[in-house]
Amino acid sequence: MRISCPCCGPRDRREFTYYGAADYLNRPALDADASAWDDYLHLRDNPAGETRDLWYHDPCGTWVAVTRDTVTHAVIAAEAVA
Amino acid sequence: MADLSAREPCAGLGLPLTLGGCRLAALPVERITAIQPFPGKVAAVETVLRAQGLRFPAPGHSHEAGGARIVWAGRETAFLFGMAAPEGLSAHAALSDQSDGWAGLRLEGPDARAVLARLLPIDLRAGAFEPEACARAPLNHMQVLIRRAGEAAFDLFVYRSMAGTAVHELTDAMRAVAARQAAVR
Amino acid sequence: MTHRIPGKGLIDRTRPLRFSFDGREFEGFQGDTLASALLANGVQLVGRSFKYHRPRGVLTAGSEEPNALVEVIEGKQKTPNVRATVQELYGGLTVQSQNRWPSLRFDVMAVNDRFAPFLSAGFYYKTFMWPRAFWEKVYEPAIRRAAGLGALSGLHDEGRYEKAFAFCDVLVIGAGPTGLMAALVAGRAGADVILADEDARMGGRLLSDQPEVAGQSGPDWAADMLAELAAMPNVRLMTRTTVTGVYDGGTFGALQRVGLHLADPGDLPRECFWRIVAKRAVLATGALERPIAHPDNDRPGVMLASAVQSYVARYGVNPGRVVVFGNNDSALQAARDLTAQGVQVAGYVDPRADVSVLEEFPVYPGGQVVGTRGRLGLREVAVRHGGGVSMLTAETLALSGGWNPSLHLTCHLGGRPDWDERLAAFVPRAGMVAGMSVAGAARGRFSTAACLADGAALAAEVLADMGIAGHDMPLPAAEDRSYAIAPFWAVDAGGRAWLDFANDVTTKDVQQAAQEGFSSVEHMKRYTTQGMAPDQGKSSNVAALAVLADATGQGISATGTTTFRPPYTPVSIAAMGAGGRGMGFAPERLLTSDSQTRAMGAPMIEAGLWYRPSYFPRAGEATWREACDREVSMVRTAVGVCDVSTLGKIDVQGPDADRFLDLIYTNMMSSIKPGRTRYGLMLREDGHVMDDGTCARLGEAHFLITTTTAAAGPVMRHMDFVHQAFCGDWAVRFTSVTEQWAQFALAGPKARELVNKLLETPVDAENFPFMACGPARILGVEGRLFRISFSGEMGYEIAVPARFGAAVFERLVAEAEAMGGGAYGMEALNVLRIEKGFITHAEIHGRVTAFDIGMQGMVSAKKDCIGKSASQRPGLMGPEREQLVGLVPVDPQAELSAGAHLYNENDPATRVNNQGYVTSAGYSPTLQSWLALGFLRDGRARHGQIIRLDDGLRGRKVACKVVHPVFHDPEGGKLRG
Amino acid sequence: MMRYSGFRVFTQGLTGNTGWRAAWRKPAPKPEYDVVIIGGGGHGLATAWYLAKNHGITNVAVLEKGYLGSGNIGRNTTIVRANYFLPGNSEFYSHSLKLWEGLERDLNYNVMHSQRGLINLFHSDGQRDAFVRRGNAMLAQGDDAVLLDREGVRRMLPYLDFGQARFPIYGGLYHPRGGTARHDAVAWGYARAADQRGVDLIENCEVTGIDVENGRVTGVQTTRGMIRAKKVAMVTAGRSGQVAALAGMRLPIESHVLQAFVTEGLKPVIDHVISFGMGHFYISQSDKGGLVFGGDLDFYASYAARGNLPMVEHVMEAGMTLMPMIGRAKVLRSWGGIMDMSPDGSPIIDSTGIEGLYLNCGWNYGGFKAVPASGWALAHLIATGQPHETAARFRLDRFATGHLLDEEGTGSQHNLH
Repeated sequence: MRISCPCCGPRDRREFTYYGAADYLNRPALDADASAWDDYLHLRDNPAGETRDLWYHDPCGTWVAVTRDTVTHAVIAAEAVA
Repeated sequence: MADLSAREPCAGLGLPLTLGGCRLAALPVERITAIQPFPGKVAAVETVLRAQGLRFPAPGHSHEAGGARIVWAGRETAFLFGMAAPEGLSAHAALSDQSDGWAGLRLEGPDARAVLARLLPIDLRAGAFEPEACARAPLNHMQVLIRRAGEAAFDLFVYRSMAGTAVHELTDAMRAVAARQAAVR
Repeated sequence: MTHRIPGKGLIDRTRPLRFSFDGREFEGFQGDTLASALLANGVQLVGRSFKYHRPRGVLTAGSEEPNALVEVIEGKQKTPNVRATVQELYGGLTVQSQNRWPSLRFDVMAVNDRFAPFLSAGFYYKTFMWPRAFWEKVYEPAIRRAAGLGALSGLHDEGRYEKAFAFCDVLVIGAGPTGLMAALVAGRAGADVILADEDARMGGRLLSDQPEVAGQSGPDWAADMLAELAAMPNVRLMTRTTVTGVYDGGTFGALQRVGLHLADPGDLPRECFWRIVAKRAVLATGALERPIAHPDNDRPGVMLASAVQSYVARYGVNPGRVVVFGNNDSALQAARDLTAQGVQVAGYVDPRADVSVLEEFPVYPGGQVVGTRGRLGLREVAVRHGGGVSMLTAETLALSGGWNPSLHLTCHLGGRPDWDERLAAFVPRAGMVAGMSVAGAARGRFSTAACLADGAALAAEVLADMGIAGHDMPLPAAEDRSYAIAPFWAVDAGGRAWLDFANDVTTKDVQQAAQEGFSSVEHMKRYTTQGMAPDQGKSSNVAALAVLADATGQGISATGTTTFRPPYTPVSIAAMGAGGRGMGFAPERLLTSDSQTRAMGAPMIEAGLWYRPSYFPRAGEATWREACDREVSMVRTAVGVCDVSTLGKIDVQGPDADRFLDLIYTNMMSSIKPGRTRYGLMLREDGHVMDDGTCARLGEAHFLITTTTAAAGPVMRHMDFVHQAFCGDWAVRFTSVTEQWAQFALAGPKARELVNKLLETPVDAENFPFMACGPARILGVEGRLFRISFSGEMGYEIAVPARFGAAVFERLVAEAEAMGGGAYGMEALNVLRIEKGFITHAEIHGRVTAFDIGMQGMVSAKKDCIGKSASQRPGLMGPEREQLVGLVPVDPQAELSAGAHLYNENDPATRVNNQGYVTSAGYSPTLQSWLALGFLRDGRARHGQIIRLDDGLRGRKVACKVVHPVFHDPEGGKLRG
Repeated sequence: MMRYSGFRVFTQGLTGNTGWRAAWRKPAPKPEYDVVIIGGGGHGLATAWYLAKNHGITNVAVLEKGYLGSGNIGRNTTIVRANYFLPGNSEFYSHSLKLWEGLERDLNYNVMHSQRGLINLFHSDGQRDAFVRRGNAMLAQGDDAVLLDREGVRRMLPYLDFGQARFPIYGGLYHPRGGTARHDAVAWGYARAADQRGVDLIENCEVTGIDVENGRVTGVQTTRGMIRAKKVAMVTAGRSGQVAALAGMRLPIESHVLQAFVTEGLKPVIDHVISFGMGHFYISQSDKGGLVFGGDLDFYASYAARGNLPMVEHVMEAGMTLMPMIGRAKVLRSWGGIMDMSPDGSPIIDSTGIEGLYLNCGWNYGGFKAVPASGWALAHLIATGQPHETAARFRLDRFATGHLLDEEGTGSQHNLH
């Protein structure tokens, strides 16, 4: 599997650390209710198909949001989180 | 108070070393400063650097001027080699001294690319990695900063503590590539 | 070499090579495979079958070989399950047969064949159940001994192996007529091309069938094309290279046999495992011929027709009299070609009634082979035809049940092929692998002309796709015969007819599986084991599912096929794991003090990737404990020196650095004054403790934080995430400076005296108090000084640029020793911190919260931080939680051990009674007692109670008093002094 | 009903093996069942068997979208063990191992459960302490554990690299009752046994909808028509999220691929199950002679039952550093299973907010050994409405409440395992 790092271009999967669904970008406020935090931390759509998830390119330190297909492993898009 | 003796990162590792069509040597220790511009400050950093004939490098690029080189070294980071950080830079960027954190190695010769292909998962073909191109990548299980320093010359920077392993793995790959070249001849 | 046709073949008859098989010496030639050399010496029996131990010979001339698996011997080392059809001959090659005892000709396990009726498909699921204890003791060992093929030597594999990466525009897989044309077209257009072929010599069937191409012989034409390709700088030819797997994103795994064909490979690796990244791939892997199931079709001497052609034309082997049994035009052509090469074809048998009889050999239209004879090698073939059954004398029976396109790689990403009725074979569907084009016989275009044309055409398509201008290339003329086939899978004539030679699966087994309801193709495979042997069913899958389809009444298309998975041919663990053996598994990180530490005799232990000293032995010390006790006492009474450079150091700068640190730490960092240091706790977002360390404010907008050794990488990644995901616009930058600074802890009542020996400007308790930090000139070098301690004694840490680390350590140790102190190692460090109740990852093991370790007060109420919300879940607080406590044995000399569990004094050691566990233990020379840290249910409320430490694994029970986790100097007077 | 025995194999052999009957019927679905189990894998089939055997509930259908046992029951590394240490896991896996020990007689099917012993190696003092803690928990649970020092390991496994290995072997935790079983046979054995009690096993029947009326489940829609049911259990690890979504539920699950490998057949060389402590690698040798081994997740959400090279290579490198004698064994086949990864690495067996709808999921990479106890506990929950005592902590709401079962201590968030 190859993912395009926004800094470094296409790189092998071995250069990345995975952190799961892009849900982790939407951090609730401290005072949000417990279910919002449960949603954020635990509950997932977990689609069989297109998903957006988070990858860290260890060599350069960029967090990347990757749009890809969980069935075909096709990588559709990759963009820096910030 | 007596001054302390300094130890080079590759001291005692048996360099330089030539095997087949490849030579591995330690690079001289130089001043290295990590420059990390603050948000929105790249232009200001550029202005300071321009006075030295340098630019802040785009990802994968490096520039050379006078005795100094500035090498892209990661997200929003460049390493300035061979000179002190210019006056005025610290207002726009985080600066940190990295001179002692890295072991620099030069691998050169006609087989250099074949040797690196044993260890790095990136495309180092001449067209894909032109002179002065640089990259952060794994060298087997280590992180490395690699820069193409010439037609068939590559500079590699690994964490100082791993210099021994890096030299060992490069040497192993050099030996195997040399054996293949010998078998072809 | 009695079975060689004079002058024939591509072997080099000027270079004879001696080799041995089962102790017998033979001679072959350079260019032979082991199989061709054995056949040329009249050796037909080369192995025994997996289950019934039936005698077996060479079936194929390629890597799909199911029978001819042997052990290659190299001194005491050996390689099992080597395909004789792939192993190239070299001088001194030593080989033995496998899976037989005592000898290949007489194998006592062949008795299994007599019991075959009781060993039918799945028999083992129905028996061996009684008595229960017999399974592990009697049945299973017997089954294991009988099963298996070759044997490993049991010795470490110390051979050289290698891995490598390659990148190209076009990867052409297979260098037969299709692949050669594709590579030529792409190469001439200037594309970066890799042409990989599993054979030692490129050319594919051009070398075996030897059709005329462009007026030249097949091998000559191939040689010319290869010469042209070899001269192109943009083309890389990889012989002996099998593309074994297709992975995502245009990545291919390929195994190159580098030194396996050489008597002395020297520094060459045995094998190299390539990771090839290609923009586009052309699959030109040709097709594999398949046998026909008929009674006793597994006898040595029974071969694929194409294999017979290979052995004759490429290797000059004389197969003796040959009967050809086929159901397709390629079989008939094989009989004609063999005849033309001077081989005596004793009969051509074809179940098709309308097959041509006007041939130079006897033809049996509508005929079938119904049996064979010959104990260890073929003697006679029984042919049933219109006139009855004839016995034909023959040494070789050539089978051709048709051709299966080699489409395995197209299925590696989950694609399913289509059944082609006309070819009676599966063919690839378009788009099974993105970026891969399938050409030639691999997609069912079988004539040489069609292959050449297809290779050129698809290469042109690929170039056009990539925007590379191609050149028109005239197609060389070649044979363009049609291919007709009448599906025919198994002869119905009683007796056992083999489908899967390698796993001994017969048509009856498949039929029985269907009868027992294992009628899905996956069930049939798993129940009969068809297709699960070393050849992965390359020669048997299609026929087996045809027999299954017949038994279930479903068509082949509806039955479907099992899944092809990587690798295409087996790959050694050593090749894919190259570099991992011994020290190569992970990098070694060495401290700047490493040389001196080792010179002092310190045993080194692994701490993550680092090596750290365990202890520094001195003369007269017999055990590590003596050294450790002395080092602890040294710190408590004088001064000790310890290299702590392995701790992660992250430089954090910027106007927003303080509020960023407030976000990642539980406690407030923005209120630290410049020149001061604060202990900090980080949580994961799930509310558990991630790491701890110190945060030093070096300037208004400049911090230096430390992490534990193990967490340095994860903490950096975490900080990058928090910054980029939640506050990317904040003006904060951080970078690791772990390697920049060599850092040493000086601890003990004489620490200040020691540090002042190195400082240009001495410090005292007032100008540099507890938790102070700042720049310092150390022996003439710009360094940093911190007043922190992990031992509970007065402590300083000094940091110098790493190049001076060795010198500073040497000086520190010398000075400390002069003061009655010295270096201390990890063992003493551990005891010191236990005495002081300081935690490490033994305590913050991932399941503990700030509440558990008594640091809930460090979670600032004034601000948010990562993990704060989740840490407030009800299950993470309250008296049922296990909380950090200290444990002191009632008998101070009673040994305590980490990993032990805690129970109320008189409770039996059962799960429901469990009260907690011990995380760290050590002997404190300071307190003259064993001490431990642990977690105890509601522990903070139970100080003073007696609890039983129970280490059942070690048979240890010790009564302990529960105490506050800080054993030594609880007021911290020494620390601050 | 045909009982299997050595005698039966003998008499069938004498008569040409023509008398074997189908291992299970292939019935058409009835319009209504007391219990419908979605998922004909190991857990679903075991649930059906224990519903019938323990609770006398036989008006049960198991609906399988493909062929029985087509999921992870047939694509794992076959390891059976009871070496957990967190209360909640400990008693569950202990119960499971006891069920394994009687499974052949229970099912009249030889699943080849082989208690050859499992050894977890450790490579540092810290790892040793963690394994000692685990071993003591195993003893406290009434299971078996033995602490081996380096020499003890060497005596049992002399072929490991005790020389210049990057991470030397300090010792091992030996679990004599740990071992392996023939994975497919487990599915087939449960299927045959359940079928003989009257359970309908319906293959090629995909559930496309879950019918809920007034907060109560009433049946399922399938590719073979509507089926009414009083109770429905979702036992579809690997596809849990998709099936639960049919009932409007969102689960704390991410699906990941885990690869495994088998080599060509070899004469006996590894007699135990061995697990490396400094990288992801565990290995045993099958009765057929193949070395069966695996490693860690590929580490990305996936529903493709296949993986990529980085983890393949890591596993092989770990094998080479631990036991370089296997270097010349050749990997024959690799495959991937889709793992239901829960945030804390432990499973879920629970009721849902919908009456009559039950959930069994989140088996992470440990579902195979759990099959008997999982089926037992879920059958108990369906039949009695109460969680079985060994599975009482496998609650769906534990992430929200913080009553976590994070055996590895890597975090109760996704992707930290």
